[in-house]
Amino acid sequence: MQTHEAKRVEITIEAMMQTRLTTALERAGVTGYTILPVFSGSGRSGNWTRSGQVSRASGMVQVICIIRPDRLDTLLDAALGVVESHIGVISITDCQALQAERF
Amino acid sequence: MQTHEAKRVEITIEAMMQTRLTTALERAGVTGYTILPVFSGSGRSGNWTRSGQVSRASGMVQVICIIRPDRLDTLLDAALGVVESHIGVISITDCQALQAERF
Amino acid sequence: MQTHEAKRVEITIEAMMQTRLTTALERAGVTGYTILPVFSGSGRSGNWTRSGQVSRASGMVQVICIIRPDRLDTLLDAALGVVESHIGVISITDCQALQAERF
Amino acid sequence: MDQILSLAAENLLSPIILSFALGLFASLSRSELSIPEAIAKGMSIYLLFAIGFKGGVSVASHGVDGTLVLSLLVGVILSAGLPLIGFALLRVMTDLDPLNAAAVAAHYGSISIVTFVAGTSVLQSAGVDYEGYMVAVAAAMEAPAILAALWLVARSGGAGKMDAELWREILLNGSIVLLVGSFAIGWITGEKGLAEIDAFIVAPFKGVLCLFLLDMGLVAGRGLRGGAGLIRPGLVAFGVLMPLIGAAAGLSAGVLLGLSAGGTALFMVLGASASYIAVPAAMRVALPKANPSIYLTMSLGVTFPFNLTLGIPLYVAAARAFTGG
Amino acid sequence: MDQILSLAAENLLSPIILSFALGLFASLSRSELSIPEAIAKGMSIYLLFAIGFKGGVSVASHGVDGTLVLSLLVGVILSAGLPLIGFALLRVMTDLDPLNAAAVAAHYGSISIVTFVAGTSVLQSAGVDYEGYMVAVAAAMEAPAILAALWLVARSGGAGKMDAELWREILLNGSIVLLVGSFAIGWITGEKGLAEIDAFIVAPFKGVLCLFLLDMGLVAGRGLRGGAGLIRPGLVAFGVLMPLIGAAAGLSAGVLLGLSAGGTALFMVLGASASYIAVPAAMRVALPKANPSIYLTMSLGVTFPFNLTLGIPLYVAAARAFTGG
Amino acid sequence: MDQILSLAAENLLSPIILSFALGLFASLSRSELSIPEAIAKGMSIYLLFAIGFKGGVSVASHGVDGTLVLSLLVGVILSAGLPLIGFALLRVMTDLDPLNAAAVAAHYGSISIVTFVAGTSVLQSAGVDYEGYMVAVAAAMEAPAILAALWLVARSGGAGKMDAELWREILLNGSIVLLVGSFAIGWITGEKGLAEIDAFIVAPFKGVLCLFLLDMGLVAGRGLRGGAGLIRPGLVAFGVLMPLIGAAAGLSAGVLLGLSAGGTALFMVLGASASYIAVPAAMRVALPKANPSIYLTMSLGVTFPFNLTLGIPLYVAAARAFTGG
Ligand SMILES: Nc1ncnc2c1ncn2[C@@H]1O[C@H](COP(=O)(O)O)[C@@H](O)[C@H]1O
Ligand SMILES: Nc1ncnc2c1ncn2[C@@H]1O[C@H](COP(=O)(O)O)[C@@H](O)[C@H]1O
Ligand SMILES: Nc1ncnc2c1ncn2[C@@H]1O[C@H](COP(=O)(O)O)[C@@H](O)[C@H]1O
Ligand code: NA
Ligand code: NA
Ligand code: NA
Repeated sequence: MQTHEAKRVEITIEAMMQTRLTTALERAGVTGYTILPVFSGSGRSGNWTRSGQVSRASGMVQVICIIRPDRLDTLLDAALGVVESHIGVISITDCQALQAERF
Repeated sequence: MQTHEAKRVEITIEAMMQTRLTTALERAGVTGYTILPVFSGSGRSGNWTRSGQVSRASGMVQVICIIRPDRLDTLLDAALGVVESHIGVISITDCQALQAERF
Repeated sequence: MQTHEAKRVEITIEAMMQTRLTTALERAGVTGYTILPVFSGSGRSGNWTRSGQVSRASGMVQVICIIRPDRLDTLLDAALGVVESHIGVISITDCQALQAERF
Repeated sequence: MDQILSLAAENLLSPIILSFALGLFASLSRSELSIPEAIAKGMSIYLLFAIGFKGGVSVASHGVDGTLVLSLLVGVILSAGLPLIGFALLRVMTDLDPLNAAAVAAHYGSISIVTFVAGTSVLQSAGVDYEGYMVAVAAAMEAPAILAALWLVARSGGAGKMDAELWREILLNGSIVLLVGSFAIGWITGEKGLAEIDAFIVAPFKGVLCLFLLDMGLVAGRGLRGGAGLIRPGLVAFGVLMPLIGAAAGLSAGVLLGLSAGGTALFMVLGASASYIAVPAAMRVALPKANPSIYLTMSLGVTFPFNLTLGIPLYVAAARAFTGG
Repeated sequence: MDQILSLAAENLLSPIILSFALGLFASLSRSELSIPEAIAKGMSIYLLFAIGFKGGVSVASHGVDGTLVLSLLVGVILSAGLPLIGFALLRVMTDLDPLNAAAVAAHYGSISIVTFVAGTSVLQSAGVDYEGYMVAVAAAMEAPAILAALWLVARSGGAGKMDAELWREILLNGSIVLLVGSFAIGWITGEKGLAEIDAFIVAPFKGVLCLFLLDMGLVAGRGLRGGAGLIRPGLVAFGVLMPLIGAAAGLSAGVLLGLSAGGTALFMVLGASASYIAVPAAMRVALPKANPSIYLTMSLGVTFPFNLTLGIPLYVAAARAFTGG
Repeated sequence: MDQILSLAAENLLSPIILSFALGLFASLSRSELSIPEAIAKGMSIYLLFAIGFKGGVSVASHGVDGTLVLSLLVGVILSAGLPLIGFALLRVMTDLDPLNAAAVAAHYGSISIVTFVAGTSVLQSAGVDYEGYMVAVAAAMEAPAILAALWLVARSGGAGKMDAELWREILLNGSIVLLVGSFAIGWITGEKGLAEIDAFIVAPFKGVLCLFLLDMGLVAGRGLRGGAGLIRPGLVAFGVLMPLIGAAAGLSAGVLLGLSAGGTALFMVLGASASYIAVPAAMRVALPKANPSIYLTMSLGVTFPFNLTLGIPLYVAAARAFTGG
């Protein structure tokens, strides 16, 4: 099976910042991402859960990008610009991707 | 802590194709998988979000399989058979798993 | 871009055990985690889906922790104590994290 | 003519249409107003259950004769036949390739249940009765169009993926099962059953419909923002012309079958409306290479608003004129 | 006898039962019809709030005497006692090991609130009154069965995991808190409070119950598809016999306590019904090695439909016969 | 005085308040009772749509004059002005730094729509009329407070992040669009529109409000459990004093504008209430370094319960006394 080196970037960020992040990613040339709902979490700023919430003030989403290794730095720069002053976590994993033409 | 080499396969696929994919995986001998809801995404075919949607036509799910490395190719063959003509992304990560008897 | 070696631990565990797991993690000094909803799954104990469910008896959640490599064993000990007699899957991936001060 | 205009004006200023307009405005102006997926699905389940149940009760009260069976049959023929006309028109009026033309055409043979519901609500406001079994006709018209489209693709040298699994998915799709099932329950339990639950399915119905149309406006607006670039003038023209053709076919059907003014109007609505739930989902499986932005924008962004605002009053007026109802 | 049969027939053809049947049919035929988890939970919150509130209002109107306290006590005894009978029967009638037998038995000591709600709805249709505090009895019967089952396991040499956390979860589980809480609110605010919100909690109640039972049919059918292989004839026999035993115990309780025909019928329903929300969840924590497919299929796939269709009319008829109500 | 006390007592024992108390109890005792996010959002959409629509219909019936425009203007001034007072008080009464003080102050200039709704429901029970356009005033008061807070931060040498995107988010936030939109729909369609959907938006309104307040109790209790440590006596005092100041400002506004007793009471409620949806969300974007636990606990855990239980009856009594209504 033909696979390709890639990076899996997982950005957990406040729901309020989602559009700002994806706009920044698109500007940085990221061609695709997937957004997972997050149910609850805990960190230095305390616990939160979406259960029963109406306001978007507390709550996060997880943005996942599979990208070519050479585009990593551009993506991280764009992401950090948005995330830096906000709470959130960014992790990067080496992975293999199928169908290189898709990303 | 005793850990075991394993592969984490993450298949992001159209919600409509979920049953076809899991059926194919089960036929290929995959013993377990976990399906995450996906809230929204963007790719070459545009943006989508599940917000307010009734139809299953647009929307994806994420199927995650932790498997033994030697079963990877069988799994990928099965998955590709379903995904190939459809939009979606497959990534494979090396990981360590606990409790080898469970997968 | 300055990145730091880290571990991404992904624990898929029964929804009923979520609080017990997070309490154990917090006792073990884990400073942050993120919990994703899981929609459905399949394993040795059969299929399940949250669709239409009222009871929490069947259904899982996914707890994700990004931690420093040297804290891995403490975390796994704590997690295993809770997961062992229950159904569930634990996987560990090497990753890079930004903003080391955050975890 | 006056009557049409006043009906159209009244329709345009009803809470239902204005709620749709509000949703459209909110998403076109990129407000973050949104309705959770679960709530949208819950409302659609409610509407299907209520409209099916009430149809069944109406059949229980008025009895049925052979017209029911004939109507179902004619509905199936319409659903399978309209895509052929639609396909031919699309090939002439637009530059869609056969695959995308077939996919779009399938939507116009099939039906939109919320357009149907909006139609019943206009009839009710106007005090016009209709045959309760029209909801069964609606259910019968969901699927045949899909098969017609796959046949069109095969004929053009392409190949849709039609397997046993897809057959089952199409015939037992959620809205068909719920609509036919609640129709059966209404039929079995009749007026007595209705009396038990009418405070739930009758009185609040229009209010729920308003919120559902608010959601549809939001979704349609989002689709328009994304798909507007694809929708050339030829497609827009098709999106207005094709419902008129479907309505004409429905009118002929209603008149031939000897239906009431209301029943005929609903046949027109079914002919005119374009699917946005069942068919798009089936197309993703059977014709994955067809572009969903095109068919979804056509169905939800062009034809649905047209039918909702101008189409329905026109169809009701025409049905009354031709049946003398 | 005639009365029982006609009540049973009427019950079988009510929108409520038919909605359950529709859900069952849809999932057994693998239709993709589904109700979102959030909507299912929302409906269950609505039903608990409404039934609790109405019970409280009824107590406020009719006053209470010592029977309330005695009824609660008897409920607790029934809940703790029935699992012992169930366990013994299961060990004789089936080849379940002690662990699984105890887990299944726990479900039959505890109660199913939706079966209770269906019972009240049958009583209401039949014009039979009942003591409002029966909802408090229902709440009191949720938990004791769990402790009985853990005791059975310990006695058989196994060990359930019972910690302080689990105690709190069981005693403060969502449905108990909501049921008892809304009961208290109803009691405090009385008829005046009810007048403010009856358009929400009284009139649409049966309709919501229909959709909820549709969902339960879907979930039960899915469970049956997955767990059917595990449910041998002995288990099915138990699933029908045990509710009759529970109902007999409830009948004795009602007669001894001098309850009305309706109250006695509801005591029978509580005795006969098997938990499918609180107990399965507690079992996953306390007895993780017990097989959930067995107890969930028994409770939701066998006993719930039995009670819903045949059991309730039978219990109502028996309660009337024995209390002369 | 007697009148105030009896109104307060009646208010405290209404299903609405008791539902909130139940939610608070459940989460403080760590019951796992929870309401799904989608259901909470669905209820809030329902409440906004209903209150907006009814306001619009009332304007359609009673007509408007210049007071509407003046009221909007005064509302904007109140919303922008109250944060300045709040900020000064916080700097004196508490040890919050300028950033957090500005963030908290913003919440008190803006409004809480559910407090407003609870206010209308108390007025309705007391048979007091109010100007329908007060919902438009509520919408107008949502945003200005945010700008005032950002100005306060800038003045203190800090810098909020205010970009075009945030402007759009604030002005077109979901609740403003829904409230103003349904107000417009109600105005356009008038009594006739209301007649079509009143079984949905009028009759069940209070019942939905009960469940929504149950949810708010759950969320507030959770917040209190997490944020209690941060809320020192000074902050609690502010959380009770500031609504009284806001109410006094609202009272002056109502009297100056010559509003009815009901309208004046609602102006007081708006002045007194603190935002917990729109402003917290905007603060996360504009002032990410401000601590959300502080402002959320203040708004939802201190001021909301105060207004709900004691504040509203007090404001209604004061408004009646001062307007002679
Ligand atoms: N180490 C971590 N691993 C996974 N998720 C985390 C971690 N730290 C923080 N998070 C997530 O990020 C949110 C904000 O984190 P914090 O800024 O530390 O409060 C938390 O509520 C979690 O959802
Ligand atoms: N590079 C990527 N990383 C993560 N998700 C992706 C990526 N590309 C596509 N996707 C997901 O797959 C869906 C379909 O992709 P596409 O076929 O490119 O439109 C998108 O809407 C995303 O949810
Ligand atoms: N190999 C696997 N990969 C991913 N998820 C799994 C795997 N095995 C089990 N799971 C998840 O864990 C749940 C319980 O597994 P089991 O105990 O094998 O029934 C399943 O329903 C899945 O959600
Ligand atoms: Na059509
Ligand atoms: Na029982
Ligand atoms: Na205010």
